[in-house]
Amino acid sequence: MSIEVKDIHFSYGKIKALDGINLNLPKGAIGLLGPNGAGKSTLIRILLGFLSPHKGEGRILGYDIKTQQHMIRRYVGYMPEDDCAIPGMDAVSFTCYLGELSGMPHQEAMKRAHEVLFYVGLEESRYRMLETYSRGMRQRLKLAQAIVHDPKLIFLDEPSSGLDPHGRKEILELIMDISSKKDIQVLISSHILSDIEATCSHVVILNKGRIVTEGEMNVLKQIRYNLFEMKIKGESAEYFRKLQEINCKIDYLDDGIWKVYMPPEMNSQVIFKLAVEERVQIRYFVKSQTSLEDLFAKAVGIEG
Amino acid sequence: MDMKIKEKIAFFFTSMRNVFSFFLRLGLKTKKTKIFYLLSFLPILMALIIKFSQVFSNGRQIEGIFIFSNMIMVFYLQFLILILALFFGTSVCSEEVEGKTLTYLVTRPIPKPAFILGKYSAYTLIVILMVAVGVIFSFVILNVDNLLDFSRYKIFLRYMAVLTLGILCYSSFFMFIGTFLKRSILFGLIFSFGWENVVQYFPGSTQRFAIVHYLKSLLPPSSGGRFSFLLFRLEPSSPGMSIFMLFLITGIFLVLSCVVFSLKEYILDD
Amino acid sequence: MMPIIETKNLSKWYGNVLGLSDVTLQIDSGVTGILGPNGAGKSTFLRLITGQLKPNIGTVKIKGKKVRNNYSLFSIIGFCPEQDCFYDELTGWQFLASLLKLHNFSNDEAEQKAQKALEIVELSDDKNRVIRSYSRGMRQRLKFAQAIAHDPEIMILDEPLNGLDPLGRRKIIRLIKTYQREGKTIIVSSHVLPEIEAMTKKIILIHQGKIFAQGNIHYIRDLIDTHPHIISIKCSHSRELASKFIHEDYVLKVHFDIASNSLLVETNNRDKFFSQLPSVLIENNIKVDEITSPDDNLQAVFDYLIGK
Amino acid sequence: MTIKEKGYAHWDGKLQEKRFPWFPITRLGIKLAFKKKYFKFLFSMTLVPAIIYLAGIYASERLEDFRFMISESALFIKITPAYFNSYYTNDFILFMIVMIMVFAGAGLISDDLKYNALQLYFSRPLSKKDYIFGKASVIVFFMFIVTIIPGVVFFIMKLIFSGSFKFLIDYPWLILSIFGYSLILIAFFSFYTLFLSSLSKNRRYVTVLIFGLYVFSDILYGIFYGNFHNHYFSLLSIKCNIKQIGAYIFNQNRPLPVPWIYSFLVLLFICIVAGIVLNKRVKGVEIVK
Repeated sequence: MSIEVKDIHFSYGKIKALDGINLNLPKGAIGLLGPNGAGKSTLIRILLGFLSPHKGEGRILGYDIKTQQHMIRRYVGYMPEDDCAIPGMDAVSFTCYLGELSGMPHQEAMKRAHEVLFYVGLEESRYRMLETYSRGMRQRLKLAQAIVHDPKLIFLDEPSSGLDPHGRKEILELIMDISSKKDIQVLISSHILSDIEATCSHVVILNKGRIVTEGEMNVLKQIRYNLFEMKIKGESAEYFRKLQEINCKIDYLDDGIWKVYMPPEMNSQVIFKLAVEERVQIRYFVKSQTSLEDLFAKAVGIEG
Repeated sequence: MDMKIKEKIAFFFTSMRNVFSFFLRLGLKTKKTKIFYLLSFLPILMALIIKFSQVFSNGRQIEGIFIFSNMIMVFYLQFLILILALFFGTSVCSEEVEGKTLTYLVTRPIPKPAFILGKYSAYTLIVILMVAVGVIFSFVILNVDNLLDFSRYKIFLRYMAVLTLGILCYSSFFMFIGTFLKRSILFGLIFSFGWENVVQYFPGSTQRFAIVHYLKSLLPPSSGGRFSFLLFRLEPSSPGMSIFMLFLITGIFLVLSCVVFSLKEYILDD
Repeated sequence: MMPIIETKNLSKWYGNVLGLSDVTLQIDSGVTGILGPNGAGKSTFLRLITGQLKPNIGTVKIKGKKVRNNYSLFSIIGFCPEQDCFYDELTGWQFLASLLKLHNFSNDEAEQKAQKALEIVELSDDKNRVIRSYSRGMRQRLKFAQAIAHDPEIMILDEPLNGLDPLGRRKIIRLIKTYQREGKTIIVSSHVLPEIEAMTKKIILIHQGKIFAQGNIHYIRDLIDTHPHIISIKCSHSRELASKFIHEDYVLKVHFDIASNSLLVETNNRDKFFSQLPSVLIENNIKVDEITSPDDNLQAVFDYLIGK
Repeated sequence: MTIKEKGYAHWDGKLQEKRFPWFPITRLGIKLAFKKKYFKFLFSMTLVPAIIYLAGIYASERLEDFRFMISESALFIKITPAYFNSYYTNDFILFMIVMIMVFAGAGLISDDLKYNALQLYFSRPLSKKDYIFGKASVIVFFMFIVTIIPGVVFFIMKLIFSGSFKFLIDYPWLILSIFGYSLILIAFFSFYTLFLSSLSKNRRYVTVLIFGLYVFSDILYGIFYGNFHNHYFSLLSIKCNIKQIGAYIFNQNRPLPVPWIYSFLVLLFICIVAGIVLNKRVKGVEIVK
C-alpha cells in the first residue's frame, strides 16, 4: 500500500476542510473526485507535507507524513493546480533546474529535461521563455516538471483544467501512459467526471471534507437501470406516446437527447419495432453508463 | 449644445468622484498602506522622545519650533514625501497592470482621464493624510508649552502647505512615469535620491530643474543641524514663481498621464 | 438591421507574435460561441472588441460606434475577463458594489444590484469574506457576477465556465440561456465543445488567429457534407448486419472495430441509412447495444476544419 | 534488434542526497540577476572603487618615480589598516551594495510568492533552510566579490609590490579583519534583503523598502543628533553601525564615541527579527482563513 491515511482532520480557521479521511489505496491510477472546495487540494497538500494535519496520521510509500516528509518528497512528483512559473527561464532550464533540486546530477537532469519535454510534446518550444507560454503549454510543462526525476508516486491536481478538448485528451493520454507503468502510482484530483473515468481504475469521491464513496471504477460503474439515451428524427410525439403506453418513462435532456427508462425485464428491440411502425429514425442510441454520474450527482447534491 | 457640454463635464466629475471613493477605500485598506502608516507616524514617536528628554533634562533647551522645522526639512521634504509619492504615484497605473485588474476598470463607462485623475486624487489624499497626521501631532507635541503663540501656527501652516504642494507635484510626476515605463520604481529612486539631491550642488540655474528647489524656495532659510549642507547653494526663486512652477509641473504631468493612459495599450499577459 | 458588433479586417500582433489575423464579421443578438483551442486568439479577439487592445489593422464597431476610448458604450457592455485576478483585499460584496458605483448608480441602486448579482451566482452567504479566501469556483462566479451585475445588453464572457464544477457549470449555462431569451447579446468563448454546444448553435471557430468557420453548427455541417459520415453500431451480429448494407449504393465503406466489437458504416446519405436501419434490425432480430456517430458533434467539425 | 520503447521511459539514474541541495537555487539567482538590464553596468560601477584603491597601492610603492610630478607637500599615500577601512566603509560602496540588493535581491523571494513558485520548491526534497540558504547565497556571491575579494587582492598586491613581508609582519591580523568584517556585512545584508523580499508579492514595494529603510535609518539619526547632540542615536542608523564595526575591526579610531559592541548588537537584533519573520513567511502554501 503506498498511500495509507487514518482519520485526517484539517480546518482553515473555522472552515472545516477535511473531516476524518481514511484511505488505504491500492496500486494504479487513483481518481480523487469532488466539486470545487470539497477538500481535494487540501488532502493532496497534506499528503505532500505542505500542511500538517490537525489530527490523524498516515504513510506514503512507507514514510510517515508527519516526520519523514523529506523522504516522501524525494520520490513524489507534484503537479500543482495554480499556474506557477519562474519567469526569465526557458522550459529546458526550468525543468532541468527542478530536476536538480530533486537530487539529480546537473548533466543527467539536463538530459532528462529534454527527454521529458519531448515526451509531453513541448519539443518545439523547449527553448522559449516561459512567459510566452500559452495555458496549454504551461499545463504540459507542469506535468514535465512533475515527472522529470522519475518519481514513484505522482500527484496531479486538476491536470486538465483550462485545456481545450484536444489538449485535454493529450494530457489524459500521457497520464494513462505513465500510470500503465506498473511501478508508478498516480493520484489525480479533478472535478471533471470524464477525466477520472478515462484514466483511473480506482476512485474516491470527496464532498465537504468527507469521503462519500470509494471503490473500484468498474464496480461503481455497473449499470443499475435500463436507461437509454436517444436522438430521434421524425414525428416523435406519437412514438413517445406509444413508448409510454408500454410503461417507459421519458425525459428530455438538453440538445435533442431523450432519456428513456425501461422496465428491466423488457427487451430493447421494442424500441426499434416501434420506430419502424412510426417511421422515425433513431440516430443515436446509447445504453446509459450514468451510474457513476448519478453517484457523483447524489454525492454532491445535484438533482438527477 | 451648451447643455450637452455641461452635462458631459458633470458626468466627468461624477465619474471621477466614483473612482476617487473606490480607491480611497481600497487604498486605506491594503496591507501596503499600513506599513507606510507606521513609517509616517514615526515622527510622532521622535517628537515624543525629544520632548520627554527635554522635560527630564536640565540642559540647554532647544526651541520646539526649531526642532519642528528641522524635522520637516530633513525627514519629510527629503525623504518621506518622496518615498510615499513614489510608491503611490507609480501605483496609480502600475498596480492595475501588474495585478491585471485594469480590465475591470477600463470596461466601465468612465472616461480614462477621469479614472487617472480620480485615482490620483484618492492616492494623494491618502498620502497627504498620512503626512498631515504625523506633522500635526509632532507639531503639537513639540510646541506643547507654547500653544498660544499664534505666530507658530503660521509657520506650521506654511510647512504643511509646502508639503502638500510637494506631494501633489511629485505624485503627478511619478504617476506619469508609472503610466509610461515598466520599471518605474528604479527610475523614480534614481530621480528622487540622485537627481533631486545632486542638482542642488550645480551652479547657476541648473537647480531650477529639480522640484525640490521650488519647495525649498518657499520655506524660510533654515540654519544649523547636521543636514544644513543640503541647502547648499540655494538660490531661491521668488515665492510666486515657485508656486506657479509647482502647479505648472503638476498640471503638465497630470495631462501627460491622462494622454498616455488613454492612448497606450496595456497588455496584461506577463 | 444593424449588427450589434461589427469588425472589419481586424488584425493584431504582439511584437512579432500573431494574435489575430484579418477578422471580418458581424454578430447579432443571441448567444454566439467563440470556439478554439488555447492560444487560438479568442482572448485577443474579445479584448479587441471591448477596446482594451488597439488593433494593428482594422476597425471594431458596437452598435455602429467605434469602441476604443468610447466609454459611454460600457454602460451596456459587461465583460468577464479570463485571468483570475481581483482586488484581493476586498470582500466579494465590496468588490461588486464598488464596481457598480463606477456606473454612476446611486448607492442604494448599486447595493441592490450587487445583492441581486450575488444571489444569482449564489455567493450571498460568502459575500463578507475577503476574495483572497475564495475557492477557484467562487472566484469564477464572482467574476461572472461583475459582468452581469449592471444588467448589460451585451455580455462578453471569456471562458466563464473555466474551473467550475458540473453544478456551477450547469447553473451558468442556464443563466446564459435565460439572458438569451431576454433578447440580449452574449458572446461566450470556450475551448470545450460540449459547453458551447449546450449554450448555442451559433458559433465562430477561431484557430491560429484566423476565423475558420462561422454560422450555425448545422450550416457548418452542411458545408462539409461532402465529407462522408461514419456511424458506429454495436450489436450482436455485426457481420450479418454489415452484409445487409453492403449492397446499398449510399454506403461507401463498411468495416469492423474488433476492440469495441462494433460495425462502422461510412455513408453519404444519412437519412436513407437511418430510415432503413430499424426495419433491418427487426427483420434479422439483431440486438443493438449502441448507435453513435463519432463525428456528429462539434469536435468532428472542428477536427475536420483544422485538417486533422 | 531492439526497438526503443514507446511512451514513458524510466530514468535509470539514482537520486542522490546532495551535499549542497541549495546550490541550483543560487546559480539560478545569479544568472537571473545578470539577465537584468543595466545590472552589469551597475555591478561594474561597484568595482570602480576597488580599482582606484588598487591603483593607490601601486602608487604608494612607486611614489619615488612620480615624485617629480607631485609637489613636496602632496599627501603621501600610506598603506595601513586605515586604508582598508576607508575602502570598506566609504559611503559610495555602501550605497552601491544597497543598489545591488535592489537589483539582485528584491525579487528573490517576492517573485516566488507572486508566481506561486514556492510549491514547486517545496514539493522537492528541500527544507526551508535549504531554500533560504540558497537564496541568501545569491547575495553572498555578489557581496563576496565586492568585499572579500578586493581586500585579499589589495593585501597580496601590497606584498608583491613591496617585495617584502614587512607589511604582513606589521599587521598580521589584517587578513582576519578583512574576513571578519566582510562576513558581518554579508550576513547583515543577506538577512535584511531576504526579510524585506519575503514581505510582499510585489517587487516594486520591496524595492522601495530596501532602499527606503536604509536611507530612513540614517535620516532618523540625523534628526535626533541634530536635536540632542547625542552620538548614541547613531545606533539607529544602519550606515553608522556598519562604520563603527568596521573601525573596530580594522583597529581604527571610531568615527563616533559609541562602543562598537552596541552597534554589533543592533545589527544582530535586526538579523534575528528578520530570521523569525522569514521563517514564518516562507511556506509551501499560503493559508487564508
